Amino acid sequence: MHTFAELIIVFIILLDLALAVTGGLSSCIKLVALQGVVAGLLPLLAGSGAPHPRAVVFALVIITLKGVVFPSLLARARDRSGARKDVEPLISYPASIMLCLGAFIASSWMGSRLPLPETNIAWIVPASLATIFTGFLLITTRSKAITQVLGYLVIENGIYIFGLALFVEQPMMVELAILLDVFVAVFVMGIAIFHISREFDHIDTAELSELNDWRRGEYGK
Amino acid sequence: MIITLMLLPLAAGILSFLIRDDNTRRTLLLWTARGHFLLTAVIIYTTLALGFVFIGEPPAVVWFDYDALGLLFIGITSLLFLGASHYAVTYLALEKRDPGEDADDGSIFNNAPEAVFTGCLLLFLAAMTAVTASRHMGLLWASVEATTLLSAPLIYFHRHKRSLEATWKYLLICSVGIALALMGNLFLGAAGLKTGSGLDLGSLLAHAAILDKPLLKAAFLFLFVGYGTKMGLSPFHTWLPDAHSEAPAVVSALLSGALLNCAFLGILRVNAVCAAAGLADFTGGILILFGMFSLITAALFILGQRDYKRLLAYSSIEHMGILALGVGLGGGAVFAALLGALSHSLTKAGLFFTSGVVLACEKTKRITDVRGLWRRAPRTAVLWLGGFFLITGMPPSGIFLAKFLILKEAMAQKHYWLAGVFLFFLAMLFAGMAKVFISMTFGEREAKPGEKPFAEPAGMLVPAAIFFACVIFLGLFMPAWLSGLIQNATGNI
Amino acid sequence: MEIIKPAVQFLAVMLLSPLLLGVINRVKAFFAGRRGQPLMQLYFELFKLFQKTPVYSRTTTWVFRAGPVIGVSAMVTALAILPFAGRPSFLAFDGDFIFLIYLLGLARFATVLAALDTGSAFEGMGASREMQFAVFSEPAFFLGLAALARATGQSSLAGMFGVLTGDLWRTAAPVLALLTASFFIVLLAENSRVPADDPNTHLELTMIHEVMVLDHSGPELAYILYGAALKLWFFGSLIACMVLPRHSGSWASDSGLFLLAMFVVAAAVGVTESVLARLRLTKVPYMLITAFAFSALALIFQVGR
Amino acid sequence: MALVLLSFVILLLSALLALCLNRNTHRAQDAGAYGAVSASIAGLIPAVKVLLSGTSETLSLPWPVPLGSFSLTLDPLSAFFLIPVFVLTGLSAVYGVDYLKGYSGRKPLGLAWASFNVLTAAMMLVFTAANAVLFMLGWELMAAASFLLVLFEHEKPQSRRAAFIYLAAGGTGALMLLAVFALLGANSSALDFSSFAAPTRAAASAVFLLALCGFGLKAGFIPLHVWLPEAHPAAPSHVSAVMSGVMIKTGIYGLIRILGYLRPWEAWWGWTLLVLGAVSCLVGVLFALAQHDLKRVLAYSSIENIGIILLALGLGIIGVTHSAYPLAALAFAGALLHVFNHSLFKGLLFMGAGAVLHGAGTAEFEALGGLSKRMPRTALLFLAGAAAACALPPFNGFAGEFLIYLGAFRGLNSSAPVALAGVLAGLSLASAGAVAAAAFTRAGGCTFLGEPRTPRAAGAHEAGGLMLFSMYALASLCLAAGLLSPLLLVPLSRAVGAGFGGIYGAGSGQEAAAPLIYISAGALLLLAMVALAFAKRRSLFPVARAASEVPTWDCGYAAPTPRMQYGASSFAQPLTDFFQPVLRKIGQYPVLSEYFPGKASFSAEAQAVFYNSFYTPAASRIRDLAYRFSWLQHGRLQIYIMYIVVSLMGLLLWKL
Repeated sequence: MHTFAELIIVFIILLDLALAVTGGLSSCIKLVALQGVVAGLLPLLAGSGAPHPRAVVFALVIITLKGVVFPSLLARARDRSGARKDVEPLISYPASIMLCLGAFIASSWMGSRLPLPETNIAWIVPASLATIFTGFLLITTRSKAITQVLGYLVIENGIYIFGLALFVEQPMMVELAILLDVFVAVFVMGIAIFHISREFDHIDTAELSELNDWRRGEYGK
Repeated sequence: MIITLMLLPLAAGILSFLIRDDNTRRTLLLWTARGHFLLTAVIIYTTLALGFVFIGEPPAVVWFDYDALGLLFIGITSLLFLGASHYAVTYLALEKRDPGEDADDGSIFNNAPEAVFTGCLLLFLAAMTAVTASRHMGLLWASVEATTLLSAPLIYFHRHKRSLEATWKYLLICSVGIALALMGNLFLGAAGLKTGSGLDLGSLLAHAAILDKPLLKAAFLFLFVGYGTKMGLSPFHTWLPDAHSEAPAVVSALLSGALLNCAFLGILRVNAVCAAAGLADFTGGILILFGMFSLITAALFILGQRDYKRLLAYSSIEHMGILALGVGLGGGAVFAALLGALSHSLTKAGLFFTSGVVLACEKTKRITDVRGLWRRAPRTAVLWLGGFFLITGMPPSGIFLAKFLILKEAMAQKHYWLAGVFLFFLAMLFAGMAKVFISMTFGEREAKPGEKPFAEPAGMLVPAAIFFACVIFLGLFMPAWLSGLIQNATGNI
Repeated sequence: MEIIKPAVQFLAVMLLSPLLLGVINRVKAFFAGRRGQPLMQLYFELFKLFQKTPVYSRTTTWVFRAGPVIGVSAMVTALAILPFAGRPSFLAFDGDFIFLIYLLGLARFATVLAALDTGSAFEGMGASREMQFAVFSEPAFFLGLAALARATGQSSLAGMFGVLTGDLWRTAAPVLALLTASFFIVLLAENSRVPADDPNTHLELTMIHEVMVLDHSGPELAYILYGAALKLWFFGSLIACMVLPRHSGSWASDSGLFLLAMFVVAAAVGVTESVLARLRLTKVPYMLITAFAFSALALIFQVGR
Repeated sequence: MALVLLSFVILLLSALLALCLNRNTHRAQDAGAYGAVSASIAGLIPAVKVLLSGTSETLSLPWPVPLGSFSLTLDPLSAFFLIPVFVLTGLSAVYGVDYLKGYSGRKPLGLAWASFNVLTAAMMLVFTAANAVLFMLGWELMAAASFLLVLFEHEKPQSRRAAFIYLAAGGTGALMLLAVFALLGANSSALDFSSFAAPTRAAASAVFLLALCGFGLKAGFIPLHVWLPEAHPAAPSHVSAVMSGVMIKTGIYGLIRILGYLRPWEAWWGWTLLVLGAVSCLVGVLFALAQHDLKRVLAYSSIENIGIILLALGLGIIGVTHSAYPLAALAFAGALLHVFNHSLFKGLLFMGAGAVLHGAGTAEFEALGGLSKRMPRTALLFLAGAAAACALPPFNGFAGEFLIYLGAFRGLNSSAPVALAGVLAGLSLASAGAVAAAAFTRAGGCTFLGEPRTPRAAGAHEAGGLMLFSMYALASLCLAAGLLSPLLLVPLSRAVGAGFGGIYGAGSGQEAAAPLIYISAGALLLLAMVALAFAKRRSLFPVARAASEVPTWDCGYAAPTPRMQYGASSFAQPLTDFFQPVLRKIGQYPVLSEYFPGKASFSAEAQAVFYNSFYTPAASRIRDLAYRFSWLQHGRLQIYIMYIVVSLMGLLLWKL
């Protein structure tokens, strides 16, 4: 069974790389959704033996949310905002790849420093960290507001992998609360994007830098 | 009882979305705040009277309960909200009368519906109550995230570009931070996996000794960065000036006075676990480092500041740095940090309230455009100046005592260089703020064409005055029960 | 303590001090090959002035009238403290010379204010210069006294001059010589003699002390002239005590010698005035700084010994 | 002690009352003034009692504040500093009633009186507090109250500037004091003075330097004086009198107190104090000579006098470290005596300046002149004060300096370093005295003497009765303290004993007694002589006619106009030119080229050298740095989040 799990891990990492190089906005959304679904499958395969029924329910909720609800929300936001079709990266794709790989290396090092007790899946920690950093990459190197939400979702996926692999026996309550928060977060962000697209003619966040304290050219004299 | 404390604002919040009439909604807001305060007072009183049950020994898994630390912070929050609600009522009435021509570029905008504002305000209170009450790191996390989401609409009350930008930054930066905090929680759980204590605070503290150290360290780092973002420690503070300057004064007051403390509480919780696990030096070093860094950042940015609300925001960053410094130093400085948290919340809230009146009077947030406040709005000017003296740690005030205690602790621990840097940047901050407040308060300004004399709204000034009075009183006479409470609270860190 | 001798000494000073100016003038006249005014000239002038009716400027106030009075009384007080022939007068105490210096300061203060009270350009000018020179002469004088105190190990004038004996001259000749020189320069400056100032020029622009008293007349002017004479005696006697270390037991012979020395000093002043030309105004501070240097040098030698 | 508390309470209540009566000017004035006066009287009694009996009183009440305890101590040292406080504040209050009348309606006089009384109360607290928190409370209250008073005429930009400089200096100093107390009380639970432990050598030196800077920023010796010449002229004159007369002495007091906990002393501390004092008294008085505003002259003269006090302290410490006891005792006694005397005559002088402002509407030398015809009493009193400030007998300024001189000369005969210190001290005293005489003759002359230079000056009127009363009182105190200085010796030795150690107290007593008695004898003789000469100036040889009045004999000018008289700039020019390297004054000198020169003008303006050429550049350097850093908050969200990622990465890589 674990081989499946580990295959999924590898798949997730590959998805990270794909996100780092994908140019199309819609394909980005699809990739994130796919990653969420795959991550949602993980707990079913993580536990030894037949999956716990509660875990099954939980996984279903996750998959529906991440695979269906969020993408549709984002897609709507994108269509409303009439954004151009590509993500407009601030750095070149090769550079993104390089950064992504660097993130993998760093996270595998950290993973080696942080041995997880009693988990039987290798690469959990590195994969989740790598995914988190990929999310950061999306946020920091893409200029659109939507891509930043996508990055946030990727970070969530990374955390999620880690969490689900660990707490199959945690009280449901907490996960649900967490999940609810994530959901509301994405929802609110969607609204925000909607407002942004209405206020500003497009959602390039370069517009969103009016508030600053930079006293440009007032020094060095 | 605690549950009621949380449910009361929750219910009121949901209700206020449904109420059509403004006045009834405002009354609801007022009475909810009063009720909440009353309940808090009762809880504090009873707990103090009965003594603290849950210090140290682990109870059965409880999700919501108050130890001394939580009590202190809920006390601050509730008191602050009481003042804020009274302020907000007058403020909303004022806003209704002249819907905003924008302070800076004069463009016309319209406010968010008042129902949304009031509702979010109340839900925000509920979330913060949950933060202070929760004994489970997961719940703590969830409620902190909730505060973020619920305060975002508040910041976007004035619907114009800049407030939207501020909201967006606040939302995204804080969410990212909170995501990291979640990761930290997971590490914490992983660290406690073999103890089976999950994320329950009590049992974590109980089994702290056998937690897995590297994972605990990682957990602390993630949680520190995550909640530190929310708390506004530099360099994670970037959202703070924008949000504080664009939000309505009452919201800025709540953010600065209550929300930052809630995030601080999160750090304190995990710090307690680490300390119990014998990692006090590790956490202390990090807290001191970022505390000083925040202080320095605040000093540098206050010197070049053009907007007085942003100035206040940076001063909040400074004080958060001081709190972190105090907790990092440990010993007597922890008491100082908590005292400082209390005094700072009251003072800063009062200052933000006053800043709202200044904005209403002068219709600008640019420091250079405000002159001779003394003439146009004497009471406001008095409060403005008094707030400056208090926030910069002029005795008598709790802030002064806090700074003094922290300095003494640093000297006692022979951190001479630390003390030196601390003093240098405090002096820099003092000078920078003094220049601003003097130039704003005193002097003369020729009246703008068609400017009518400004009637100072008492409802917006009285809360500030009362808060300042409380802070001064703290500096002159600290009631035994309060010092006892803070003393007990230091036991929870 | 006996009161007779100090009284006699004091009386002698009061009576004889105007004579010094006479001596100076006669010496100058001798060098210039003139007959010169009589020795007692100043006495005659004082007598005459006391009988004259004062004339006051409308600008002036009580300050103008008070100036000469305070000036002369400060000088008289100073001379009541100053030792005579190295013997104490009425008052002799530790640090008495500090009191004396400040009495001179008081006299200067009063005179300058009186000058400014007239609102005249010239007297203001004189007042300014007087103050300027004082700033340089006082430190020099003070430093000299400090060196003397270090040399003699005493801190009152009477004490200093009491132990200032011949063998001290033998051991510390350079120090004492330097001090004498320095005191002499200070004397010239303080008493507005050539080369610092010319008492009997009549071009107001060049005058310092004289120009300050242009508007004074009658008894006030008499007070001023008398005060100037007393001041000359003051500095003269310091120098006389310096160069006259011998102390035979008898009071009479000492006093006689001392008076003789006083007139020698006056003659020396006369000679200096006749052989030297008046310095440019801007050069006077440098002269005083020279005096300062002498005193400092003396002090350094003394500490070095 | 009860009386001290009583006067404390009176002050606070009257302040509150004055604030409440802000609307009604007269009531507010009465409330403030009566409160201040009665409080002064109530406070004087215990202070005098302590000084005469020599037994110190203490009071300790429970005060639930962390580190704090409400413990007051009134020992001879405190009492010696308190007496000028009470005398000067009481008289200033009386003076202020008349002085502030003109502002009624235009200014919130209630607030002014409230801050005045709070200032007094705060000074009392500073001088009696025996606990660090209490002390700092008093210290900062003092700063805040005087800050408000400096802003009394806040519509003037220069007074706002002054207030800012003052506030910044005060805040910085206060922080340093916090460090001082934190170091001294690092191991004590409550920061009572009694619990302070003498730190190790290095720490002691650190404490000394911090205390020197912290208290120095209040005492205002060079180079920490920048706020002083700005703030004193800005405040109302009776307040400037209090600030300059007693408030800046709190710095000296604090320094003495702290030195008490740092035994054994190091020689280099003494040298530091000595050099700083010498520089302050010389440079300060030179600046005083170059100023063009009466109150600025007085402010700089305060710097000079603080320098003299500091110099005496340094001399004393050097004496102690070289165990030259008579020197030390005399120097300490001189320092304290000068503290007392300076408060009297500087108060008088500032009140005189206030009377000039009040009567002529300006204190600019070039706009004044001839006031002694229009306000003769003020002129008399001011000139008396000026004589005292130049340390001329028979006034009180002389006694204190005399003791310092005497100490210096005692030092001459001991080891070389002590002798050097003595010479240095005496020399700077002498030079400063000479320049001070120039500065004050210039000030007095240009203000009161000669012809009025402007119609304003011509239309000046004499000060009101209450103002004159206060000035008369201070002037007579100056004279009395000069003539009866031996009587001050008992309290003085008590204070010295309390501040520096018993042997010095006793030593100063016996060392100074005889000379001081002679001094007063000399002073009396002088007065007798003056009286005699005055009486005899007519009747020595009776003259026929009465004196006649004519225009000034201006070497032939029939009617000299006011514009012909010597101006302030010209009076000071020879000296200020000589010291131009220090003064850096900006001036235009006329260049006469052709044979018949046309209009020529000369003006010289002293600038605040230290402020302009050190503090301002430093401040702008720091501001520039801050602006450079302001790039960090440039508004790009991506990079904000990058900060978070990078620091997280860094922490993980570093700490794991």
